[in-house]
Amino acid sequence: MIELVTGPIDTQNILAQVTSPEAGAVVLFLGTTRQFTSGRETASLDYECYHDMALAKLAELEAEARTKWPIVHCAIVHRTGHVGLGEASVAVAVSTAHRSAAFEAGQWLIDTLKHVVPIWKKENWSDGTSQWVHPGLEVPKEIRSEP
Amino acid sequence: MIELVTGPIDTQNILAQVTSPEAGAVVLFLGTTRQFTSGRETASLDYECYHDMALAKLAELEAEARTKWPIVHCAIVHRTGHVGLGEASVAVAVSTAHRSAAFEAGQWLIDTLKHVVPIWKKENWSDGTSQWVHPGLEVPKEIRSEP
Amino acid sequence: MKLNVKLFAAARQLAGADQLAVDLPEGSTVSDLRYRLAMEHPDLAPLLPHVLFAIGSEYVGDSKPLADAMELACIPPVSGG
Amino acid sequence: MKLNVKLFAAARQLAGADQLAVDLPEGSTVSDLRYRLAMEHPDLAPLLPHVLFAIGSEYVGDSKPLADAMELACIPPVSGG
Repeated sequence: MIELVTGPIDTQNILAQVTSPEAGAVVLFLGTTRQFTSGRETASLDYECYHDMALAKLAELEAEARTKWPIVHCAIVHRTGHVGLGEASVAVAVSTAHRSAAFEAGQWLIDTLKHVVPIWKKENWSDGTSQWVHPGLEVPKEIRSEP
Repeated sequence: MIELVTGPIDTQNILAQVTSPEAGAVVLFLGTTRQFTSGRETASLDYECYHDMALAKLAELEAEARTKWPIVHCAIVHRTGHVGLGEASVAVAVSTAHRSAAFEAGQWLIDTLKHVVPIWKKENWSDGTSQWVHPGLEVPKEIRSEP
Repeated sequence: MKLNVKLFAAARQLAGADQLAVDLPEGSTVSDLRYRLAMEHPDLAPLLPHVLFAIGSEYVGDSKPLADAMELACIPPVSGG
Repeated sequence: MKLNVKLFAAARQLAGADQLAVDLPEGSTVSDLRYRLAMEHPDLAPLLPHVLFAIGSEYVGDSKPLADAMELACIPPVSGG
């Protein structure tokens, strides 16, 4: 199950999708909005994606993970748009026969997702400024929130 | 949150308990009942525990994990009694600021739980026989289900 | 001195009881308890080399001295999870 | 030949547009596109050395030949998750 959603991520549905009598282990990872980063306060996040390519890359990630680990079911759901404090922006869930593969595959999926899937995060800081996050790059300048 | 429960594990409540604006990552592990083990078919499981000691050991696990990783919230819930195919017998959830600690702590908690917490699993095989599972031990004999 | 030993899982099933009363001489240890249980309950004997004992919520070693009226638990290899 | 380049995140914000039309000579490559964008859109210039380009759903290298009417996407370093 690969999805881009604009509202809250339905973790119950995700767990139901991956749970199976073929699997003895389920690992679910949620990435949630943290309030403080190096002492600076976040008010919320906004995510933007290149929709069709993001879906294609997520499907490639699942396919590649299935060549590395004996995955029973896999679900990757990313939220776009506005995400409040403490809310999940991404969910990765994997079920496998044995638990070590589920942990490894889950971690590989989220690590790789963060490097290759065309999705971008904008930090809306509590001081009213906003900033697109482009890892490895000095973001050109701080700018007021876009309208 | 440390609990021994006799009915289905409430994963939504567990996720709600561990999610926090202080955390950027949540890892939930579920151990679920697998239908086939080395080609042999399981119909269901029964879990038995030494209740007070199991709770004490689970609390010790959480305390030890908190010395190893900067855990924001931790939940460990084990189900006892009868557990059907595909259902979860155990849930371990951890939230941390960054994801690698959540994966490591989650895996350590379930690995260690399986070695030290006085809980036992009985396989109810599809052929009608039952067998307590005692790792590293030839189980004395196969016996019909207890009444 | 009189002790009570709780049994679980295969130990309970093999003994046909969820606890056993054991009478041991003063100064006995967990090691003596293990030996006495094997003598008095031959069905349990194959399991006993592999079990741990606990007092309260703590595992105790074979050299642990026992005292009258103690409650122990016989913990066969665990399989939770 | 005429190309269309979709922009995202800081690239979109710096350019003030979510896509740009670019006119390049026949035989141009992604490298030429990167250079032309920097010339025509100075606000984007600091970002361009760090972006990838994609055609369809595939990242393409700087030597990739371009063709008339292609749709490309300019992909600044991603930050999903």
